[in-house]
Amino acid sequence: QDVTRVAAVWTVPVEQQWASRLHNALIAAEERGEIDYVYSENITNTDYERVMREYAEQGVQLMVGEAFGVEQPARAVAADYPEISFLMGSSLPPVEPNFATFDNFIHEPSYLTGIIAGLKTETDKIGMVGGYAIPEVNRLMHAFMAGALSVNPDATFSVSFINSWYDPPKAKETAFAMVDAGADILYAERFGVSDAAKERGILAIGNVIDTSTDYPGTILASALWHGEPMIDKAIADVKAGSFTASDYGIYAFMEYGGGSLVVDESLAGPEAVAAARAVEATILDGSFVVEIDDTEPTSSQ
Amino acid sequence: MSPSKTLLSLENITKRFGALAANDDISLRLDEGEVLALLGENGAGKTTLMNILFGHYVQDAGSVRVKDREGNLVTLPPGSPGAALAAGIGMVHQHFTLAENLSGLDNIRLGTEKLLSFGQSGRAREKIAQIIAESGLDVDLERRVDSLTVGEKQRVEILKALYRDARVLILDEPTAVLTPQEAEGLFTVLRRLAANGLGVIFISHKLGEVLSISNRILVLRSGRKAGELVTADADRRAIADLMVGKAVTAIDRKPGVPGAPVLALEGVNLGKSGARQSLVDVSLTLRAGEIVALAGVSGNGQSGIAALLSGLAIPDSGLFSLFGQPVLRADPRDLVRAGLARMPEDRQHDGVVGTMSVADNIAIEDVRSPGFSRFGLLDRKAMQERAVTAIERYDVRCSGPDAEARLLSGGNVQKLILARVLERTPKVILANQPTRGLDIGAQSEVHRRILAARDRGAAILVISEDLDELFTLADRFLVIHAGQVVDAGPTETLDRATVGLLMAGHMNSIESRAS
Amino acid sequence: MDVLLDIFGSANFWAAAIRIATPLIFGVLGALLCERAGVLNLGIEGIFVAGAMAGWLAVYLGAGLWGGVLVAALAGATFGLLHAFLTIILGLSQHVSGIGITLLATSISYFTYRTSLPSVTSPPRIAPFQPIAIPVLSDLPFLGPALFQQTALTWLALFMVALIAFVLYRTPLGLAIRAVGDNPASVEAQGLSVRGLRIGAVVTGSALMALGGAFLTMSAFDAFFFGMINGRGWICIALVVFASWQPGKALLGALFFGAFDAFQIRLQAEIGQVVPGQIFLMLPYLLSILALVLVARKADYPRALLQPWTKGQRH
Amino acid sequence: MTLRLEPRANASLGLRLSVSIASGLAALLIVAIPVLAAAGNPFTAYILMAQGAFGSMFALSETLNRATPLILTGLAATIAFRARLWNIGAEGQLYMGALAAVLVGSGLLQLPPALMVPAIMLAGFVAGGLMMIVPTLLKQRFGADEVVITLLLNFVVILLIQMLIEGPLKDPLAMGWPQSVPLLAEARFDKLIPRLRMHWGLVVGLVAALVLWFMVRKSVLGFEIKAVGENKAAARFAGIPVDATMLKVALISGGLAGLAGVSEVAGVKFYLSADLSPGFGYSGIVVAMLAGLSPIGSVLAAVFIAAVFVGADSMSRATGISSYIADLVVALSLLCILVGSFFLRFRIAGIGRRVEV
Ligand SMILES: Nc1ncnc2c1ncn2[C@@H]1O[C@H](COP(=O)(O)OP(=O)(O)OP(=O)(O)O)[C@@H](O)[C@H]1O
Ligand SMILES: Nc1ncnc2c1ncn2[C@@H]1O[C@H](COP(=O)(O)OP(=O)(O)OP(=O)(O)O)[C@@H](O)[C@H]1O
Ligand SMILES: [Mg+2]
Ligand SMILES: [Mg+2]
Repeated sequence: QDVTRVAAVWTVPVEQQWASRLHNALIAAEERGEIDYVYSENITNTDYERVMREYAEQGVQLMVGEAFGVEQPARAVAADYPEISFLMGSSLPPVEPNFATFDNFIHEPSYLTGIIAGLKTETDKIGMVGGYAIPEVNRLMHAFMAGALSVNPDATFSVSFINSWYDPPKAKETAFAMVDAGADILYAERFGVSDAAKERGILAIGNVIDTSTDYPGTILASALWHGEPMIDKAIADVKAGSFTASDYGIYAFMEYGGGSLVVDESLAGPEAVAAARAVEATILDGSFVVEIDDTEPTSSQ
Repeated sequence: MSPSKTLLSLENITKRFGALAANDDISLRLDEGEVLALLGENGAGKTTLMNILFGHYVQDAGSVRVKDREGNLVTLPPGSPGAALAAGIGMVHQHFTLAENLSGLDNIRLGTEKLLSFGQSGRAREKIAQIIAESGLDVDLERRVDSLTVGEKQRVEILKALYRDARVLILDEPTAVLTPQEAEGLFTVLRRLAANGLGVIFISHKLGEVLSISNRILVLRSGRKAGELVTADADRRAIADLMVGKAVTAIDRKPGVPGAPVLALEGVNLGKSGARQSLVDVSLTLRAGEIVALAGVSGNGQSGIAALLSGLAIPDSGLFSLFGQPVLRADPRDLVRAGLARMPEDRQHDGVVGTMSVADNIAIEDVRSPGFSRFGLLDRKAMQERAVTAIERYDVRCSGPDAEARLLSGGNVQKLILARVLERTPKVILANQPTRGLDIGAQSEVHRRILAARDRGAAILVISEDLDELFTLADRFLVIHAGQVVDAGPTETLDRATVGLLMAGHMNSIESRAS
Repeated sequence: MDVLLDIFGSANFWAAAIRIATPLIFGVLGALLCERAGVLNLGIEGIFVAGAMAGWLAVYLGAGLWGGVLVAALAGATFGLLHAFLTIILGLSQHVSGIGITLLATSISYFTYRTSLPSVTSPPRIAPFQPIAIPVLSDLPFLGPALFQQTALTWLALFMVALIAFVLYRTPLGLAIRAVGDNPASVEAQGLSVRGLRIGAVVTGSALMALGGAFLTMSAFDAFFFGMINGRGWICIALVVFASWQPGKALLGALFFGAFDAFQIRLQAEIGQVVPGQIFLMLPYLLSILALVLVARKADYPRALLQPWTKGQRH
Repeated sequence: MTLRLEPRANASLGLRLSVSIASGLAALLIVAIPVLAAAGNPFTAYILMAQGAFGSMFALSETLNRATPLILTGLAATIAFRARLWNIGAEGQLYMGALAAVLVGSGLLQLPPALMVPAIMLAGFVAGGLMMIVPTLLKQRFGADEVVITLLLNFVVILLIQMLIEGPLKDPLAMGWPQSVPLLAEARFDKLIPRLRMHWGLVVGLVAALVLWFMVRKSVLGFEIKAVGENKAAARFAGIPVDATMLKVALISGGLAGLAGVSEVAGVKFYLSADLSPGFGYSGIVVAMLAGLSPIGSVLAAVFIAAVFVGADSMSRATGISSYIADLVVALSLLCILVGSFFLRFRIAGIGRRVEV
């Protein structure tokens, strides 16, 4: 049996940056003919367990999703269906035999984008706009700030959360406010921020997905997350019968190609790029480890 | 059709509401320059007929024909006030049809100009000023309607009709809220307009007005045409008999024997609230075994007195005492327990919960009492039994104790309320408009029960706009005007003219009469 | 204090306030028109979604920006017509119909978006309205720079305020609309159609609400997102009461709201989070409630609001 | 022959049931349009919907599990609307109930389960009730419109919850996720059947429906509520304390919505988060209207709405139709039922045929 049957359960619409990375990887695998892919999007946490069980009853082999709001029920479902492999976004450890976990650990490229931003800022003010202060977001913001401070100790940050995942007009307004307060680089965790940067003719740092073609001349650098290494590994493991309850989060690390830095050299200039690439090398060879800090980031005082 | 003097003709109009035939095969004709009076008891179908003529209601059968500008009688499309207006029909409604958030001027202009235009308030203002000058119906056009008195609102209603240059004017009880003097002013205008060819249909319960203004009288009874008279040949007695369908017998009343005071207001003031007129320094006393009338043009503070005696308000200052005890808080239940019975002015609005059963509505004032409930649970059986006796003893016509109150006719709702309050043998009774809208049989039944209660020793205050009723019942008269109450003295010492003057605010008429 | 001066003294702040206020201006005008005629339209939140989606989709499919505005207005008018049918023709509960319209408009919009664009993985974009400078106005000192940043839709919103105020207070039509919301019998007795006026007001009002949504996807942003209306419609329902059903005050209320939001965003950006951010987000709601409580007694409610009218029935 | 509408005296139970069923069928019929638009086969879709809602023990349990909070919020709307108190704030009251349950049941009290469960239920009831009493008082004292205020309070409450679960109530063991500390084991509702999500909250809902039915039919309070709701002026004239009765209604209505929150947090989720309810409070209004404000009917209506949602959602997965169709089906059902209610109030009569009585 060649084609693995995979189901994904998303709590967000598949356009959402985070889900889209895995969704795209799964679609690519389907197009390669490796899997048969079905999904449900925008599933509330209240309904999450039911949807998992419905897919489980349909006999899928691999289930991908997000257990963040439903850690216990998701594990309960996995326990009830030991023959199915579960690969779930989670803040908690994996559970034997079939509940593997992951998260988007792209703090490494985020650190590198921080270096570039720290070198490029002229006002030493960087604005950061996020959705909600959850660990997933917090750790990337902290890594970014650490990277910037490593090259520019004078850099200051203002951090705002808009309390919504999908309110681009509001994210844009928040970003405008930061520009008005002097920021010349924006960290774009949400849709809407880069739009503000583009309109005001300043630079933005991308996150998770590469939007540089949508905002030419605006996206200075981006920390990308690639779902493919993890998804492809998981599919291969399922096919090989070697899927284990491990932490697949490591496949987001740069070492596995799950995270990468893209930078617009024409905007960043050779020195900044060189500085970032130098640190990138030390990350890749393991001589430098970017710290993971999940606490809520706050503006510099 | 050859050119005639006929302006308007209604042909075989029939209108049903459910099982009730409000208009049954009615025809009428109106000539140029004629004032036709439409008479009939409450519920006889007068307003319904006019509403059909004007297009508010759609008749089940029959047609309305109006003379057009060429002099031909043309049929109006049913249900179109617009068409009626265009044909030159103007109507002054029994119940105000004014937008209270607009000025008098805007209410008059409403619908007279093209919707999608800039409007012509200047020209309208001029024209109305002219009508006011000619008619004497004076009112401040720029004031918002909600700040006008009822009399002023009535004048705006009339101006609305005159403004449109109507050739047929329908006036549905236009004088109900006017003082006799204001009414006389209106009649002057009508006479002049009629002389210029205007046709008028005039509805009123006041026979005197009808006799003085009309040329012809049409009487309706229970939806049918009961007869037609030429005013010059008619007298009060004949009209009344035609209205009721049988000879009207007067009720005979023996004077009461007043006992000790049971209820008193002393120097009471009560502020304005909503449409309620404020009370100014009101003092009055009710004694056991007497019926006291409270006469007045509606809207002069009757509702304030009723609110106090119903337990819905307490005086802002002054004293309200019942059996010598001061009443300190507004609570209907306290008053009911103390032996006060209250009949609301608007029985449909305040008297019954339409969607609850007859049994529920009879028990509603006492549900918390041991008679009808225990441990917070209803004693349905007791409620049912009480309803069965009440229906029988007060002749409430309904399908049974479980019938919804909204399905009862006005008279039967009134009987239901009588049953509710009188079965407790109360010591004080507030009878507010006790027979409004009742047929003559029901009326005398209510009067009989009120007199019986007095003879039993109850103190009774009757509030009514019907002077005949007050003269029939009362031992003593109070008159209210602009929130002030004067004691007019025992019924035997009074006549209608004196009471009318007092109602119009000529407070010194008692002194002048005394001197 | 310096911070406050900085914020209030900057034209960008006022530009932001006007931008944030624009969808609310459309929404509150729409709600005002419906309520002036006596109909509460709780479908507003859903109609915002429908306007945002339909307008955007039309532009995405090539209708052009003004074509999109028209489509959005038509979508709003359609849901308005449904609400009018249920509440004015059938006389059903305005509350329930409104909530039903919100559910329906929202789910239809989401379903249509997903069904017409099944395989998008990042929201497609359109070229939105661009700021336009109105010759004289934009040259005004201080105010000019704030207005200079606004797009045609904001100008349309401001024009609508003037237009609706003019129609309501200066034309026979406005007279009739104000009357029908106070006492339908007054309108019927003067030969006008109660239902016609109400249906017209609800349909037009709903079209305006939809423009509020369209502003979000065609001017404030350039793509449609699920959930992006984020309660803006509900705010308008409160703003109408706050504005005592007057267009001028509605504009002020929306601007006040926009200014408050712009202010709290800036305060967060400039001095960081001194108190939990939610406090700031709560404030507009709490202030609205406070305003409602304060104006309630004096409020000039359209007296016929929520009351169905049936011809030939005793009222 | 012209047709006209005449008000109906009283709709019989049979008529009500047939109108409800006809409305439901009409909704299903209309649903064929979006199904066809998404290139699906409506008949397959109906079968899959039925299977998804009732086709297995699991499906049935899921339907009932989803119906549980809807029964309670439906009852909350039922009692309030009966008194013409327009409570649109059940969503916020639900969260307040859940918040109170978590405050009491996560360590504040140490009680055996037999006491702990009643304690959190009481706390949730009171918290939800207070949340409705405030707007009711504002309405009575200041004439402030309760529709708008209860609606706005929903947003205030959800922000308050967010603030608390990111602040003082935040679970330190939740890896930084904004969620509250969990309920103690003693405070949780047991499952009705092992491995299925159905829990004792369902029983709470059913009992609440029975109690409310009894109250409405048999108690003086029920009598007074009806009088106040149907004709405030007459009730006031008859001496029924209108304001006090309204406050009792507010307490019960808000309290029931609060219980829905308790039920979700103690029966399903075990901790408080800002996504506890996907709009159960708003759906309660739909449930109550669908049931014609009947308490027992609310149970049936809640199950119907839950089944429509769960069935349509499951159907979307089986057919590949976008899962947004589930909400669409619910919305269509509401509007069809609303139109159906018109036929309960009026009958259509042909004028020519009226018999003389
Ligand atoms: N819209 C309606 N629906 C049901 N019944 C109605 C309606 N309009 C009038 N009726 C009934 O029709 C009958 C005639 O009413 P109508 O108003 O014509 O009486 P009226 O002669 O004008 O009485 P009044 O002197 O009290 O004004 C009454 O029994 C009334 O209750
Ligand atoms: N809103 C209504 N709904 C249903 N039926 C009504 C309504 N209003 C009036 N009716 C019916 O119309 C009939 C006449 O009612 P109405 O109150 O006008 O009586 P009436 O002719 O004035 O009698 P009475 O002399 O007893 O007052 C009643 O039998 C009642 O059943
Ligand atoms: Mg009449
Ligand atoms: Mg009558």
